[in-house]
Amino acid sequence: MVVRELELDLDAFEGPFDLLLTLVLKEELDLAEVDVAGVVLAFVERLTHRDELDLDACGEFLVLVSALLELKARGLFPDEDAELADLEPEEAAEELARRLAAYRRMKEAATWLAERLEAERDRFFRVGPAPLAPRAEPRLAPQEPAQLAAALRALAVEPPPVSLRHMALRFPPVAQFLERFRAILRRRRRFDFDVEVGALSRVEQAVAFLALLELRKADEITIAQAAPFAPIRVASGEERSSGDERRAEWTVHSA
Amino acid sequence: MDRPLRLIATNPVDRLARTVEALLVVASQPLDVAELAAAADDEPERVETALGLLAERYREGRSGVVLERVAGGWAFRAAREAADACARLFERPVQRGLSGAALETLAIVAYLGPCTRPDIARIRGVAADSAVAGLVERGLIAEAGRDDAAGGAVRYRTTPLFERVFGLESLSELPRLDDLGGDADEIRERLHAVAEKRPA
Amino acid sequence: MDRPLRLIATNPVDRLARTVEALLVVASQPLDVAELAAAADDEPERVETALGLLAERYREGRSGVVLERVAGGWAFRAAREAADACARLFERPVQRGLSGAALETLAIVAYLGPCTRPDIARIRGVAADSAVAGLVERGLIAEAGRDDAAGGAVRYRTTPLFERVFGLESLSELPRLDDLGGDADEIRERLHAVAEKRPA
Repeated sequence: MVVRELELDLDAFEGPFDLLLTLVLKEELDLAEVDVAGVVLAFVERLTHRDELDLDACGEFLVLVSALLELKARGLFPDEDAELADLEPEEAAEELARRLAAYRRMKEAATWLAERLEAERDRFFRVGPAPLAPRAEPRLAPQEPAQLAAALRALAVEPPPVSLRHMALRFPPVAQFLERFRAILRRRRRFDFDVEVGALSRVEQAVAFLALLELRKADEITIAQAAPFAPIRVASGEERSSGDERRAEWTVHSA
Repeated sequence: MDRPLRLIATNPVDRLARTVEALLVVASQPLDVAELAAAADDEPERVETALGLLAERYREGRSGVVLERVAGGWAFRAAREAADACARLFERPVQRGLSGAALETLAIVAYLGPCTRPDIARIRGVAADSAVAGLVERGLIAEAGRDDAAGGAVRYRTTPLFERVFGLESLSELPRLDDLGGDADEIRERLHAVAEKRPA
Repeated sequence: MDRPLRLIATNPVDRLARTVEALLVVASQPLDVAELAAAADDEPERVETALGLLAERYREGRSGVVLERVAGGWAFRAAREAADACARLFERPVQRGLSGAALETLAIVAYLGPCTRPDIARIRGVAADSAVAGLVERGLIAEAGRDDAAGGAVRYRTTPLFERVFGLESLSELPRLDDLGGDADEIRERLHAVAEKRPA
């Protein structure tokens, strides 16, 4: 099953998943308009039509859809100063609700403008000057040359650096965990995922899990879990070294 | 009236009204009472009276030219009944068809006041460059200095043309944001519901 | 008449006259009978009749808006009695300063020598079209040939009026910017480097 060929039929978009991603990355499609849950549903539906669980497809899908969600979330919750991660769950829910409501209001405002525009369809006026109006001579009072120097100096002022602190905090690089798991597997043949990441933050755990899927995808490891929520056991798989390029690619996507 | 009666009908306000009419027909944008009074070299109160007379004469249904109060001033426009004819005159009408992205961007600039492309992008979740460029080209928004004076991003504000196209007397006619989509409670409830289902 | 008779008095030529009035008030150039007839979707002869009615209503001495027949067709103009007021309207605004966008654009053209709109946009980080158009209209910058590279975009230089307004004998009298670079090329490089770091 090829995830990128997954056919989607959403309000904002109809076509293969691959095209959706392309349009989103080229900013020709507003991700805010995309129902990501709809994408997930479409994928799950496709999965149920198959007898076997396609782990490769699941891994790829998880990576893509989480990148999509991250992009969308970052767009919807832009206030970089407020660190949701530092908030208690109740506070975080409050903050989320506040921001969602703010965004929704702006969408409502756009709807109001659209309706207004429609209602004013039959209102015509002249934009330029009247055909026989005298020509306006734009006149300017004497100016100081120092203003020009100041304007150019202002353009040469370095902008303050964009803070990436929150991104580092929220999204440690996947590569970090790839290296870490590979190092563990060089020392011993298997390890228990929950034990290895137990002390980490929730976000780090999530990224570690993505790294795990990535290693599985490259056939570097095998993963076993006795039952849902049971410990995840990781063992080194057949030695292959095809993962390097892809790892780099997705680190870029996730950053 | 504090002026002597005249038998010959050259009512001074009538004359002022004709001057105001003339100013309105040559102007390329709405003129406010102060501008009209300065150009007509007359009292603002009398200009208001003249505008009252003209608004009655140039009113919808009575005249093909309509005097309207818009964008902080007064301007002539075409009567609505002539909309089809006007549409035929302009093959590409100026104020038609704004994309969803353009409308959202316009809403943000109109409500938040001068703001930068990064501001807009943060709220909308996508880069605003093409939407902003399109709105600038249509004259609906314009540059309004830079953020933090030096080195910051360029800020944009809506223009009087925006108010004209949307038929607003001023930005204060926009509906209050609080009255729009104010369903924070509903959203909060849904979030709480989701949070409760999540395994700890 | 191919229209059904109506008992209520809506004289069709009156209605057509209102449409013609509306067309004339939105047009930014004179309209001839054929254009008016096409837009009004009516007979040229009837449009002529309507124009006759309107010419009577909008005539010198009776109205501040006067309908005039000119070479290219028909257009509204201001009444002659309002000439002084119109002159005041158009002369009054002696602008005290330039907008931030205009100053930045002017500074770039003045210090870096002839440059194209893409050059200016690259340094400012925003499209320069409206700023450049405004400065050209004011006569502060003018076209100066085309760029050899870059698809032959039009280049702009400052004008003698610019030097007069800024009280300069020549461009060499501009305040020095040694802190930014030794010559125009160095300054340009510095500005490009900064522009790339600015938030989009």
